[in-house]
Order: sequence, then structure tokens, then C-alpha cells
Amino acid sequence: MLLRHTTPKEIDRKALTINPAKTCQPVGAMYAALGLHGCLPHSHGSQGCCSYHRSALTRHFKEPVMAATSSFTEGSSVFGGTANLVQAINTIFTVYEPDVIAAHTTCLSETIGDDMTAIIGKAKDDGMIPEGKHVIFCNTPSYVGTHVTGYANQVSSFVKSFSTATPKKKNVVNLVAGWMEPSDMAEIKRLAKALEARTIMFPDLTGVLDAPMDGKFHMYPQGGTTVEDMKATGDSKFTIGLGPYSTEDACITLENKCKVKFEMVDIPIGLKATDRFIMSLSRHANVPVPDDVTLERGRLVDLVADSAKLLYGRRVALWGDPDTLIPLCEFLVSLDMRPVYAVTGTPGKLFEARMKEILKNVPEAKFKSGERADMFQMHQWIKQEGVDLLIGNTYGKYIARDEDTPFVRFGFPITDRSGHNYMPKTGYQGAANLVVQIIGALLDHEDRTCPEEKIEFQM
Amino acid sequence: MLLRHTTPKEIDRKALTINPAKTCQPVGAMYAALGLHGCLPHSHGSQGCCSYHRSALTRHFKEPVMAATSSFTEGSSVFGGTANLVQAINTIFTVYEPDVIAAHTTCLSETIGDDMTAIIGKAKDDGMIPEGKHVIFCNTPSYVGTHVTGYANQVSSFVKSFSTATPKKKNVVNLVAGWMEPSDMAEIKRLAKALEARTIMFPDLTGVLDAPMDGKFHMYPQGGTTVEDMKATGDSKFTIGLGPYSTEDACITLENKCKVKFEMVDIPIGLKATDRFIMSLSRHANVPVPDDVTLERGRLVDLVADSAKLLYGRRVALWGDPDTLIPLCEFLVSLDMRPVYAVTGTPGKLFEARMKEILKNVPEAKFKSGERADMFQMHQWIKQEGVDLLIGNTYGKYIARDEDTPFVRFGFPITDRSGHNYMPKTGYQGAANLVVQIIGALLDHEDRTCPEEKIEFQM
Amino acid sequence: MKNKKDLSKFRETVIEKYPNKVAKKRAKGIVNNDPENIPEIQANIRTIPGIITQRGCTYAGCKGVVLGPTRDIVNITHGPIGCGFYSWLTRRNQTTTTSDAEENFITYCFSTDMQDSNIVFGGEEKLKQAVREAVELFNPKAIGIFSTCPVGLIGDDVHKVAEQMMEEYDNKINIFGFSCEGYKGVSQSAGHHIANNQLYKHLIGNDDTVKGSTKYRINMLGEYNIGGDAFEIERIFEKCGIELVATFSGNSTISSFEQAHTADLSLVMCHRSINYVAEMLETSFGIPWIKVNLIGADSTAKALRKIAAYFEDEELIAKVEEVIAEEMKDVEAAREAVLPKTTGKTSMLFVGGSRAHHYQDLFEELGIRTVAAGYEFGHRDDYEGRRVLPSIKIDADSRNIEEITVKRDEKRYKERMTKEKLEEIQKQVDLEYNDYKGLMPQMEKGALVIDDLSHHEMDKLIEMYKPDIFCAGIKEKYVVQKMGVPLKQLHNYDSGGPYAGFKGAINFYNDISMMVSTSIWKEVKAPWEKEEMVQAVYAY
Amino acid sequence: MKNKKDLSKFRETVIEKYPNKVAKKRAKGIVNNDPENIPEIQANIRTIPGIITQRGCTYAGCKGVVLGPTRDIVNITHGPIGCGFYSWLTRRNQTTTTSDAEENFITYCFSTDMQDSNIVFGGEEKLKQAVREAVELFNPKAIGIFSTCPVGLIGDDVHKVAEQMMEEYDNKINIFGFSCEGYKGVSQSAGHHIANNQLYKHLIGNDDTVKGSTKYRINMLGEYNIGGDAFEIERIFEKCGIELVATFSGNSTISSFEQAHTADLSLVMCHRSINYVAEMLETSFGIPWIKVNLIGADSTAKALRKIAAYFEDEELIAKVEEVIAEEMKDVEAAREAVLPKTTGKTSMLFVGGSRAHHYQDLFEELGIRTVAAGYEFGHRDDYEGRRVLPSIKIDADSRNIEEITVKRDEKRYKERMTKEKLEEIQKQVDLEYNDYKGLMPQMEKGALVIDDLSHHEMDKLIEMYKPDIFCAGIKEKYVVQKMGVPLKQLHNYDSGGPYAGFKGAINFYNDISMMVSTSIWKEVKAPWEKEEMVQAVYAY
Repeated sequence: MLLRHTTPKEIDRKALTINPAKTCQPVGAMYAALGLHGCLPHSHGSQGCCSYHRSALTRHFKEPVMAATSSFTEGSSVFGGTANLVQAINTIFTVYEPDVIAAHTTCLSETIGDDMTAIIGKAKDDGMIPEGKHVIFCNTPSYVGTHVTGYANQVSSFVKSFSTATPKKKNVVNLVAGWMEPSDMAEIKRLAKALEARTIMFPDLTGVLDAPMDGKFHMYPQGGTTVEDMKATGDSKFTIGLGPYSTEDACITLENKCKVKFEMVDIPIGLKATDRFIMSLSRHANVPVPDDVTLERGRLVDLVADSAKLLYGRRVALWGDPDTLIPLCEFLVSLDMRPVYAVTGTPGKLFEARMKEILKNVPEAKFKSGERADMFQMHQWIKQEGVDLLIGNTYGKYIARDEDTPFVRFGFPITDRSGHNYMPKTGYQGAANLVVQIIGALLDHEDRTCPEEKIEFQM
Repeated sequence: MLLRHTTPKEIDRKALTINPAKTCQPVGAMYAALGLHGCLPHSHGSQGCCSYHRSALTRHFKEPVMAATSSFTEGSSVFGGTANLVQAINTIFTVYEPDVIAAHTTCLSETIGDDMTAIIGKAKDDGMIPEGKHVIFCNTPSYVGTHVTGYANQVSSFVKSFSTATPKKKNVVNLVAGWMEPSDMAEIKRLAKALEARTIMFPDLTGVLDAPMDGKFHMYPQGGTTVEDMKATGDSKFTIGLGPYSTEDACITLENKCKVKFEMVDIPIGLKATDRFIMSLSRHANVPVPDDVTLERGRLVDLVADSAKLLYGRRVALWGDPDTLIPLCEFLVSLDMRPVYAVTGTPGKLFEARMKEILKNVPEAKFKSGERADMFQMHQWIKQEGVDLLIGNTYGKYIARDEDTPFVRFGFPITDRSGHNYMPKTGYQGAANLVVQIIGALLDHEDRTCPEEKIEFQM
Repeated sequence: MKNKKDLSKFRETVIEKYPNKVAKKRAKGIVNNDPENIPEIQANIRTIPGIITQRGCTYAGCKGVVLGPTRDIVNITHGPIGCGFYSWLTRRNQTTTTSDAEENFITYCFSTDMQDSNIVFGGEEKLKQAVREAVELFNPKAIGIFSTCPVGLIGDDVHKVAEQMMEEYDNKINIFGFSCEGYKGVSQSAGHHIANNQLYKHLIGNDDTVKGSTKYRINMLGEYNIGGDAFEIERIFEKCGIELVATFSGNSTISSFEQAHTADLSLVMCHRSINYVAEMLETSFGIPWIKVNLIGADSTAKALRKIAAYFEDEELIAKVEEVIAEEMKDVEAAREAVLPKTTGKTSMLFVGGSRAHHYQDLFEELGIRTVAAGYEFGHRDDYEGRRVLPSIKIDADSRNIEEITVKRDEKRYKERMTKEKLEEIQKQVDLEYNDYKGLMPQMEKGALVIDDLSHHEMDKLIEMYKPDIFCAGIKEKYVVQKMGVPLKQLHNYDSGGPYAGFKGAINFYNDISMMVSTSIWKEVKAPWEKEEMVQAVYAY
Repeated sequence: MKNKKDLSKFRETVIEKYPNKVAKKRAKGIVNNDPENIPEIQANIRTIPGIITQRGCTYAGCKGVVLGPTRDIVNITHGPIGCGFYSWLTRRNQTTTTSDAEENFITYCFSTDMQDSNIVFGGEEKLKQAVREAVELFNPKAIGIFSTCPVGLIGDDVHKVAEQMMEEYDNKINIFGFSCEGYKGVSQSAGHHIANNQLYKHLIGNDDTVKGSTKYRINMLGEYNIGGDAFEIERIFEKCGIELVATFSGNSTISSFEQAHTADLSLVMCHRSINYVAEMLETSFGIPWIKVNLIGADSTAKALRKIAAYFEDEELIAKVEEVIAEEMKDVEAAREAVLPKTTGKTSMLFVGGSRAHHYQDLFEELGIRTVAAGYEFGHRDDYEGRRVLPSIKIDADSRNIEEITVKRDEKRYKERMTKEKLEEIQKQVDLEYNDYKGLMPQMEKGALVIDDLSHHEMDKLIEMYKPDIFCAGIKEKYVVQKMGVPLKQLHNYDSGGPYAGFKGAINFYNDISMMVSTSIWKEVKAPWEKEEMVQAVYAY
């Protein structure tokens, strides 16, 4: 057993987190920052943070993840990081020539109390910021919230730094993308295009962390929301936030700053969440839903109907981020599966409320968020009563092996498989991908473990 | 062991086929006929043929597969099937109201020697064929060739029956689709659209055997090549045949009938075959390749490069149809995999020649086509020296279990999994799907069977 | 009752669409039932060309259904590749051996893969060579040869070839052929008959060894171990101490057929496919047969009681009651759990030659009314009961199927029980000795009974009466489901089962409860198709 | 030679892009090698803020590298969740136990997950509670506590907490802390030093049990069992009859550290990460250390011969030669097989603190020239050799790292061998006793040596000199590969390995041969990007 010390016996933990279902703010800020075209993320802290975050993102996306660091030393930790950041800004603009530096803090610089506004102001005063270039920042103390919070903070900083309202609104809907894969964002944009809705998506990782191999290294790949588009978000007539944990703050900020009203929807994972997204976009972009989209939806329904008996009643354990776990659980319930265990390290009451509603017909379900809502907890539940399927990031693979349970990889990070940044999980097609993966995982297990006379030649 | 009687000891079989890698002509004719909009396939033979073919196609596509039969009895077998077919034509047009009846023969009606032209002529004379409706036919004796031959014959009958040359050629390229999934055809059409090439695809199973659930049964789903388009193929400036075994005959027929020149390319499975298709289409439709397509290609290369070490040198056994096996083997070789065994029941020298060329750097490779090139033969080879991966239709699952070998489903029929008619294997995205599936299969096996200390957290 | 729709208008509505002659013919196959006064239904007649039918062919009935489930015979399809291919692993015939040393050829497909030259010059030599290769590679104790359409036409004599090959192997291998060309008869039914005849001629009575217990020795006829039904039935018999000598043919072996005549009672499940064997076993060996249904928990209990009554053994009667009581606890619990979801729903069953009847018992246990049913290849006796047998006219299609006349095997015949005795028992317990009452007496008044349902009729049935669940086969499955009605395959149970016996009933309860409560059916319409879209209006 | 490019222009070209001050600093870290006259290189100094570096932090070096591979200690990260999360299962530290009864905590991540209130009010109480919970759930024999950045700043005293908790458990659990905050030092290197100090203070010398053979007892220092390297090394030692007392720290246990002082010789692999322990073992207990390299087949043979020479035992010398001869057969066969694909290729290695040196041996065995190399966290002695140690200036960043002064353990000290004797052996066999000659003496004249390579420099290196293979870490991997150059990770071997010892060499040969002959690199350009497209022209 790889996790041989995990037993069904729970104790009331108050301090120790074991096998977390979350990580820290800055990695989220870094990820979101890469969704702005021409932007170099900058980690204001020890160089270890930057190294860890770049490594984590790289392992997941199998793509270059570029970011700089203030390379704090003990000296800077005592005297503050001003000199480091100012020098970093100069070095970066000179050597790496980004359009934007998106700095985020760390637990180190936050604990010290570095005043980012002041430091960037000083850099500007010192002439370190070339004309037409930008240094933006967000505060991402690692001891508050999680990687999702960091993502949300970065997205809000885009709004704070760029969104501008001119007197004339445009017939454009902003799509604020929660934490998802580039492929997921691409799929949402494809759907928006199918509706002939004019949209601006931010952040937009498409073309950044799913970039082609063309024989060259592009420090700033083709994708990402442009600064120009980001500025224009202030003139859009409406904003749809996809995933409240990662985008609601940005939506509120944009409304306050530029009077763009907004609606929060879930990240469109699964049938119903996609329905709601399509309805919202159709309504707010004032466009009808074309037959092609109805067709896609119908094909998903068809696939599900054809496979319903394989899914019905199957017990699932999940872990990940609330913005994806919520619609994912809803989707599983609509497949008549039973999401019996769910944990997310990201705190927040919304998760509890939504899950309670979604799982109202799954009375045996246990779910938990925030501190110590970790994978050890979930595994203990599994030890108490097993599940038919695991859905979550790569860290589930040891549980999958120990418990010989089918496992569909979903979320962040996925380090031991490829394809997640190529094949969407959003929209109707993404939901179909999910269903196909789930069925494949269940049947592969069945085909391998059932008695020989029970091996099925058909579904 | 499910196939416990299979041993490495080969004998020189001359008569007995065991576990065939092929089936009979009519099922191919039925499949292709469904790719004509408003067409009801008709099996001129015993009702068992029709039942078997409908069942086989239904199990694979998990979609309604409608077709009628002449319901031969012993009497018709003695006296000929004229009365049956004439009555069938009347019944069908009255009850099921298709635009076209596409009749194909069976070994029964072929052995009797029914003259289809004469019978259909009689039906016409008897007023059984309503104005504007069509009865077309092809000869598909089950004792000649295979299901692929039947497909090819049906496609040729479309040309014979409909393609018409008017004095003016149009800037349109015909795409004659070989036997592949609806999703594969959709992907090829998507690529053609991306190139802004004007094309007519035939047959076209898109929208037919991947139809949505909308609460209604549509006897004739939205998809399929229209009769009008089919007629217009005679005015196209060029034809690209995708897969010589299933489309070359139609291309030749069209050239002879309407003077439309053609080029044969492989079904675009894998990098190089897709490159050749894109080049051919670009050249003959006189359109440049847009950056978006280059980007898709680069993303595939990127995925492959990132995964190269997992694929290198892996031994693969394959079975299926030559039009897909050829480009698939080529793709595997370009991934540095070793397709060591390949069988197809479909006879033809082209397979031998192409495989010899493709596998020139895989000297240990064994491949065989035609009679007794069956799965028993391939399994015997595997018993002699094992493989790392199986790629083929559902009939491989017993080998996969007996030999504990990873298995990627590909080809026809796939009865125990879903998704093959949703997720393309053609084009760059299809190739990426394939790579992701192959890697998933290999790593799932590794994750499950490796010593615990060797379980990998990364790729 | 909410679901009490008027079904009497169906026939006239549905036949409207047909050409006159067709309408006339089809009208006779569509009746509104009256259990008190069973109407005549037309059955076992040709399907009209062009009509989209559920039916298959004689080869399918012979090779696929009857011989398919037997594991230790090499079944060679003599013909072009298709027929062998389509009957390979597609029927979920499960089988189990205790070790890999035992033979199991079910996973293999053997074919002579006839080519055009074989059609022109004859295929007998190729067939002989194929047998030789099968022997060299598989060394089986028996080989069956199945004729496909062209074989009969070109005149290949598979029986002669079989004889010659047996001689070549010094009669150490039992080799025999089946003239089951697809064009024979009007449906699979002819294939069953042909298969039955050959079983009788080549296997039954070959081995007088009496294996197992000498008490309560029975045969099970017309059970094909779809989804593991036979395993459950075997479990129940074993638990009751009943010795199952042979099953025709779920989870069967050649030697069990050879010893079938050592049993003392035959139970007939699928009357249509196997009653010939039951009759022959009685004529030749004196083994009485009774009709049973092991589909449904109550039906299973009833069947067990029949057996116990037949053997007139207090010990067995007590044991059977004990087993029933024990098993019914779980069954009742499972039933109670799902009844709230199933009660009041309606079903329609169109499949096979007995399942459309048997499964009504299970639906009844679930509180689900069967409002329409019919067979794919049943005869009038399967609908109306064997009482109509004398009045069935033999038409040309049936006449072409070999009828064999069996006579008493003087050496082996043994009267198990006198007719008088049987009738005496019958008075107390309705054994259905030598009898099958058919589907119609059980169905409610007015319910639709339709033979050889066509696609058009199915379409109309659903359009007019939208049932909660429809039972048919794979060809119908997605057609029906596109209309938003879940379809349970009763040929092969989709991938479910067993459904026989007690545990099978529980499985069925759960599966049906699942199907009628699957959420996706509520999602067929997109929200923008359901409501008037309200567009947001902005000033900009 | 085709690949003989002029590397002398690199420095001036690459630093052009930097701001002046940066250029001046970076220039000192980029030298053209001269093995005859080793140039001075700037190393172990701060990375300039804003420069994209390969480096990580002190925590990573301490918790991730040194303590990570030890299986039976519960390592609690005291800090916000990130640091613990990122060091969880990301280094491929393999370990194996004979049964599930043995402890293995490597698969777990433990963290106090500090929240803002802990930052404001202090985290010591939470840490104590976390220790209690770890004990209740896991009952480990040892617990390590690792400080992250804010811990030092807010003044949590992890050492005091550790002491208190040990007392709470009656000193039955060994609990100790590490002040390895990420901002300390300039790279991971500081973390190694801190880890080494605590190993010495809390574990080494704790247990005088002499386990295993009493002959040829050695420690292996600076080996981390990436990809199973330690398993291969253990295999070789066992085959030679050499007793491996402790490995720091591949596949290690707490008790092996506690008994390390019972060995008679220390082998140092990664000089940078562990030389402190080697020196302390010599000072306190009298165990001499020699530098070895077990990466490369020839190097492994050389290391074995050093050990045999040190122990001056004919039996061992003979055994070692026998093992080398036997193992080298397969090695040579594997090498010959790939040489045609690899000979004449070029490599660049930028990684870690010793691998960029060690792996040059393997590349040399493949006929691959290393044209550029450098460390991520090396010191000058790792480049130029320990001879420069006296001339290294201690700067502020290094001064902040705890230096511990060790003295002879009078009870346990035992002189294994006199200095004189060692020098006598050294004359015959170059033991590298107490010595490390560094990377530069081995590299060719003119080759580039670059410390703390920046992204910009890497980009230029590839642009200017396109090597056939590049070795670095995960952050560099896809950057380099986008440029069409395959990158081998030498931190974690991608998912390959072992690469140590003889079988490891074979693995490496095959993997590198594969990488330089992977077909996909030829497909980077689309055909329409390569050739002038000829459009077909039609009259229509």
C-alpha cells in the first residue's frame, strides 16, 4: 500500500493538514497572469516560490511557464523588498521586454508588509517602467485562501489596472474565465462564436498554455487577452463571470469601476451548467441559440441516455476547486451518479450551500471545504465505505492504486497524463468527453476484474 | 483464459478462418447508404442478413440503423427474388417514404443470379417508384471481398446513379470519404472549411449516425449527402478519394462518367497522412493553408514531442481495415512505435506494398491481408512474442485480458465503448486524441502493474 | 387509471399507412386481447418484403440461439464470412469452466469463409479441409457445421461431409451438420426446429452414464444462459437438491446432451425454441415435460413447487418450501424498495418467442402493466396455447423444414409416471404437463397483441400510447429511446442479468426501477426550446 | 569536427542585453574553460532580481532534497500550504520496504497550513497541535519540522517547539526542527547545509548498533535515489560484499543515519549537498571520506576500485574486479549498440550541484561532447575544486547560514586509517581522499562554464550553438524543446532511471540514444511551410 498509514479511523484534527486539496495563492496569480497577452508574471518573494509555481504549472501543462522573481535574501526580508522589486522591474523590461509585468506578493513580502503601490510608484519615478508598458500587482498572501483566491485576485487586478469606461457602451459581453484549462476556455469561446455573440474573455489561456511546437520559443505566445481588449471590458454592456470563487471579485470590481452589470454562472461543466451559460449569453448578448448548439446538446443527451445504466448509482469521490467541483457534482447527479465524498481546500460558504442543494437526494454524501478538507480526510471516508470512481487531480493516483478504484483525472495539477489542455471538459462536447472518460474508466476496471464469464462484449 | 486454445504453434491453414478481421460486403453497403440523405438501405436477401447488419451497425453506433429486406423464403430462393423486391419497393415507398432506396444484393440473391437492373426496371414499369424518387443498387456478393468492398461498391453506385456532368465545372472539390466514423468525417469537413475550400463530401455519415436525442425519431436524420449534391459531384473540378480500398472505384467511375480528375490519399489519420490531405486539398481547391491549421498541427507535434519517450519502441499489434491500418501504422512509426503485427481480412496487394514501405525500419514486423489474415493468426504471433499495445476493434478485448496488454479501441465494430463516433481520429486533433488514448492506455497499465516504488507521479 | 388508454383504435390507425394487401395481412397479426375468449392471431407467417421487421433468420436461430451456448463444440459456419462473424460473441451466452484445461470454444468464431470460387466450384473440399484444421488446432470432441444461404443453393452436402470426416477420424469425433440456410422458414423459429432435430439425431441418448444424484433428475429446456440466468437457476436447483442433468442449452456441454435421457422430468422454459426436444424426449425415453417459467420470483417459486409435486417427495416438497421462504425475504425487500418508483407504469414487450410472455410476470411483480406484447418468431400456440395446435395450418414455409419422426427407444424407454398419475397430480398442482397456455390468457382484456411487430407499428405504438418502458432488441433500442422511452433489451438484457430465479428478480427490479427513474429523460429539451427566451435589452 | 563551434563569443553576446550592472555581475559567472589553467568563476552569489533563474530556495534544498528521501520520518512543513504542497511527491524519491508493516511517509504531505491568524498571533500552538495529531494518527519514530518564510519573520521558534513536544512524549519520539526559511542563502545550497547540521545534531551517532557485515563498512553521501539510483547502487555493493551502513539519503531510514558513525569509509557523491556531513563524520568519528561518482559505467568501476584500494583487502579487490568484468559485458554491448546514433553529438548540462558534472562521464561514454555546463547552486569548489576553498570569500548571504562546529566524539572516535597510510594508497590509486577536483578540470578547453544560468542565457546558448541534447530541469524542459532540442531532466530523469551504476548506464545509453533519434523533431515544420506551394489550376 502506498498510503498504508491511512485508516478509516478519523480524529478531530484541528491543526494538521495531510495531503492537501489546495495550494497557495501565488500559483493562481501566476496562472491567471499568463492569460494576459505579453505579460510576464513576477513573484515578489523568495525565488523558491517562483520556482515551485513555475514547476507546478509546467508539470501540469507541459509547456514553458515563464515568470520572474524578486529573489529575496535574508537582507531583503529584514529591510523590505523595495530594492529587489525595483531592480527586478528594470531587469525584466530590459531583458525580457514584456508589455506588462504582473507582480504578485507572497507570504514573505506580505508578512514584511511591502507596499506594492509605493514600490511600483518608485519604479515609475525612477524611470524603470518604459513608456506604454505596465506594472500591475495583486496581493496574494499564501496564508489567506488558496490558489483559487490568488487567481481571483490576479483577475481583479486586471480590471483595476486596465478596464476603462468611455461614454459609449458596446454590444459586447465580457466573459470572465474562472480557473479552467486552456481547452475549456477555447470551447467556451467556440460556443460564444457559434452564438455569434461578441465577447471579450479574460483571462484567456488559449494559445498560451497549449501552444504549438513550431521550432521557436515564444516568450509571449500568441494567445492571451490583449491589454487593449482588457481596457475595452469597461465598455462592454454586460459581464458573465464563470465560477464565483475565481471571478466574482473581478465582476464586482468591474461593475463598481465601469458600471458594467454582471451575472455569475458556474463554469459550464456538464449539461445544466452549460445550459445556464448558453441561456445567460443568449440573453445578455441578445442572440438566439443556433440549431448547431441545440444539436450539440442533443448529442450529449443521446450519449448519456445510451450509457445511463453504466452510470446509475455509482459512488464517486471528488476533490478539487469549488468552481469546478460544484458543476461537476451537479453533472454527476444529473447522470444519476452519487457524488458521496467531496473535498476542497478552498474555504467558502457558497460551496457548502450549493453542494447541499445539489446533493439533496444523496443523503449519504459527505463534503467539506477549507482547512483540513484534505485528501487524507476523503481517503478516510473511502476506507469507511468505498467508491466506484475517483475524480480529481494526479494526487489521487495512490488512492486509486491502493483501493483499485477507477480514476478520472480532473483539475489541477495533472502531472502524469497528457491531453487535459487539449480536450475540453466544458460545454456539451466537454461533458461528452467527461462521460466517455468516466465510462471508459469504469469499464476498463470491469473488463479487467470481472469473472471471465462475465466479461461483456457490449455496453 | 478466454482464448485458452490459442497457442504460439502456427499451422499452414488453407481453409479455416478463426476469429475474422473482416465481415461481409452488405454491411458496408448498408453503412455507406446511410450516408445519403433520405435514403433507406435495402438488403435483397434473407431477412437475417438485414437483421445482422442492422444489429452490427447499431451496436457500434448506438443509433437507430434503419434498413429494409426482401425477406427471401425458400420459394424466392428457388424462383428468384423479383417479386420480393418489387413488392418491397412498393411497401417501402408507401410506408417509409424515403427519397432513395439503396438496394444491395447478398450472397443469396447473387448465387441465384437476380438481375437487379431488370427487377428495378420492372418495379418502375409497374409504377412502384414514385416520381422524383430513386431506387439505386449495387452488387455486394458476400463471397467476394469484405465489408470494405461493399462500402466501396455502394459509393460507386452513388456516382453511377447520380453524378451528372453539366457543361460548366464548379470550383468545388469532391471528398469521397472512405470507411470512417461520422466524427472523422466531421473533422475532415471542419478542416476543409478552415481552408475555405468548397467541397462536397460523399458519403457523409455526419448527422446520421451521431444524431442528437431530441425526443423524436427521425427515420431520415438531418445529415447525409443530399441527392442534389451527389448529382453536382459531376461538375466539381476535382475529386480527392480518402482511402483507396473504399473510394478508388468511385473516383474512377466519376472520372470516366464526368471527366472529374482525382487523387487518392490516405484517410487522414496521423500527422503525415493529414499533411498529405491538407496539401492535396490546398492544391486542388487552390486555397492557402490558414495559420489556424498550422497551429493545430503544431499542437499535435508538441503533444507528441512531450510524450515521445513513452511511445518510443513500444510494440503494437493491430487489426482492422486497410484504409485505416495503413495511415495508422504510418502514424505509429512516426511516433517511433513499432507496429510489429498487423492483419486485415480485406484482400489487396496495395496493403502489402504500403506496409512494406511504411515498416521498412521495423524488420521484425509481420503483416498479412486477405483470407485467414485473422485475429487468431495475430494472437498466435503475440503468443510467440508479446506486444505492449493492441489497437483494433472490440474483438481484441479477450486478447487484451488474456495477455494483460493495454488496448486502444479503433475500427469497426466497437461495441463495448462509447465515444468513437463523437471523438475524431482524423486530422491533427484526431491524431492528438489517438496519442492521448495510447498514452493513457500504456500508463494506466503501468500505474497498475509496476512495483509500488516505481509508480510515477509525472510523465 | 391514468394509464388506461383505449387501445382499440390501434389496428385501424396503424394499417392505414400500408398498401392494401399489406394492410390486410398485417391486420390479422394485430388483435385486442380477451383472456376469457382468446381471439385468433396470425403468426409464424412470412414477413412482407420491404416491411422493417425485428426478425432474423434460420441460421441465427440454429447456430446462434440453440447451439451457441454449448461450450465444447467447435461450430463451423460454412459460408461467406458474414454469418459466422455476426454470430460471434453477440448473444451474451455465458459459460463457465472450473479450469483452463476444459474446453470452451464460445469465444471463437470458425468459418470456411467461402470465396467466389467455392460458390462456382463447390465448397465441400474446403469444408473438409477446415474440419481437418479445426481438429489439428483444437482437437474438439464434437464439430457442428452450419449451412448459410448459398450452401443450399450450390448443393454442398454438409451432412455427407460430416459423415466422411467422422470416418476420417475413426468416429472419435462427433461431427454433424445443420441445413439451416437463412432463407428457410419465416424466422429464427425454423432454425430452432432444425437444431432440435440434429441434437436428437446426433447427441441425445448417446451416453447412458448416470451422473450425480439419482433423485429428482431433471432437464431444463429452452434456457440459454443470457446474462448468467443459468447460473442462478443452477444455484437454486442445487440448493433444493434437484439434479440438473442437461440444460438446452445454457452453460451446456455436449456430454450433458448425450445424457439428457437419464433425467426423469423435462422443464420447458422457452416453449417455442425447444418444445420439439421435449416431445422427443418423452416419445423416445418416456420423460414427461412440464411448462415452467423461471422468470419472476413468484413464477420461480411456482416452478419449484411443480417439480416437487411431480416427484411426490415430502422431503423435496419441504426443501423447496424452505428455499422459497428463504429466498423470498430478499426478493420482497428489494421489491418493496422499488415499488414506489414502478407501480402504475406501463410496459410493452416485443421480443423473441417466449420472453415477451415470461417477463410480464416480472413486470407484474413491479406493479407495471403490460399493455402491448408480441413475439418476433412465435407460433399461434405460443399466443393462444397448445390447445390450438390441431387447428394450425401448415403452410409452404413450414413444410420445407425437416420434420423428424421419433419413436420409442426400446432399450432406453422407461415410463417415469403414468398418464393417470400425472393427471391426478395435475388436479392438485397445475403442472402444465405437456401443455403451454400461451401468452394471451395472461394478458389483460383489451391489451394489444401484435405478432412480428413492424417498425411502423412500433413507431405508432409509442406515438399513440407512450409507455414507460419498452422491451425489444438492439435494432429497436435507439429508435425507441430517441422518442424518450427507455428500452430494455430482452434478448440479451443489455449488459444486465441474470434476471431468472430469485436473485435475478432482484436484479430486474433494480434495473427497471433505474430505467424508469433515469434523470436524463427529463433533459431532452433544451431550456431555450422550452420557454420563451427573454432577451435583455440594454441602452448602448 | 562539425560540432566544433567557437564558444568564445558567447559571453559578450549574451550580456549585451543586460542592464550594465547586471551584465557586469553575470559576466563573472560565464567563463570559457581551460582545464590546464582553471579560470575563476563566480558562484554561490545572489541571483539578480528579475532574472529568470533555475534556482529554488533553502526550504527546497532542506526538506525536498536532503530529508525528502527518508521514509520513516514525518516531515511537517510549518507554514502556509504552498511549500508543503509543492514538495509533495515531486522529486521521484523512490523507496522500498519489505512489507506494509514498515513505515513509509514519503507518500504523505504534512503541513500546519498557517492561516492569517497564525501569522498575526504566532503559529507555535498550532504547530504543537499538529505534532500531536501526527503522533496520534501515524505514531512515527521521528518528526521533522521545516520552517517556511513567514515562520522566521514572525518569530516562531520551531526548535523550542520540537524540544517541548519531545518532552511531552517522554523523549520517545525524536522531534527536531529546521530553520530553512526560503529567503535564507542564495539557493537550495543553504538548505542542504542546514539539513546536514540538523542530521548531525539530532541523529548521527545516536545508535552504536553495528548491523550487517563488519567488513567493508561504508556510507554513501549525496545520493538521493532519484529513479531508483540507490537500488542499483545497493545491488552493486551487495554483489561486491560491501556493507552499506547509511545513505544520505536515498532509500534511507532514520536508524541508518543514527548508525552512520559505525562505518569505516564515507563516499561522497554530490559534494555540494552533503560534504558538510562527510567532514563532520570524519572530525567526530574518524571516518575518512573520498569523492566518488557512480554515474557512468567507467566511473562506477573506478569508484569500486577506490573502495577496494581503501580497504586494502585482496579478496575485495578480486571481487570488485570480478563484478566489474561481469557487469561491463552488458554495458559494452549496450554502448556499442547505440554509439552509431550518439557519437559526435553535443550536449549541454545545467543542473543541480553535481549532476552537471557527473553526467558528463555518461555522455563521454556515448561519444557525446559536453560543450557547456554549469550548476544551479554550486559553489566555486564544485567548479574549480576544493583547492580554492581557502580563497572563497564568505559573503553576507552565506554568513547567515548556521555553521556548527563539531568536535571529536571521544567515546566513539576511532582512527580508521592514518593520514600517512591514506596518502600512500592515494599514490597508487587516486582516491580523492578529502578532495573534490571539481567540474572544470574535466571539461574541454574552451567549453562554456556558466553558473546559475539564466533563461536569457539558455535561449542564446541554444540559438547560437544548437546542441543535440540539453540537460536541465522541468522549468527549462519545454522552453528548450520548443526550439526543437530534446531536454533530459537531470533532477528527476523525467520518468527514467536508474542511471547510476552499471545497469543505470545502460538505461542512460538507451534513453539518450532514443532522445537524439526521436522522429518527431523532423516534423516540426509543416510541409506547406517548407516548400513553395504549387496550386493546381483548372479551367472552369
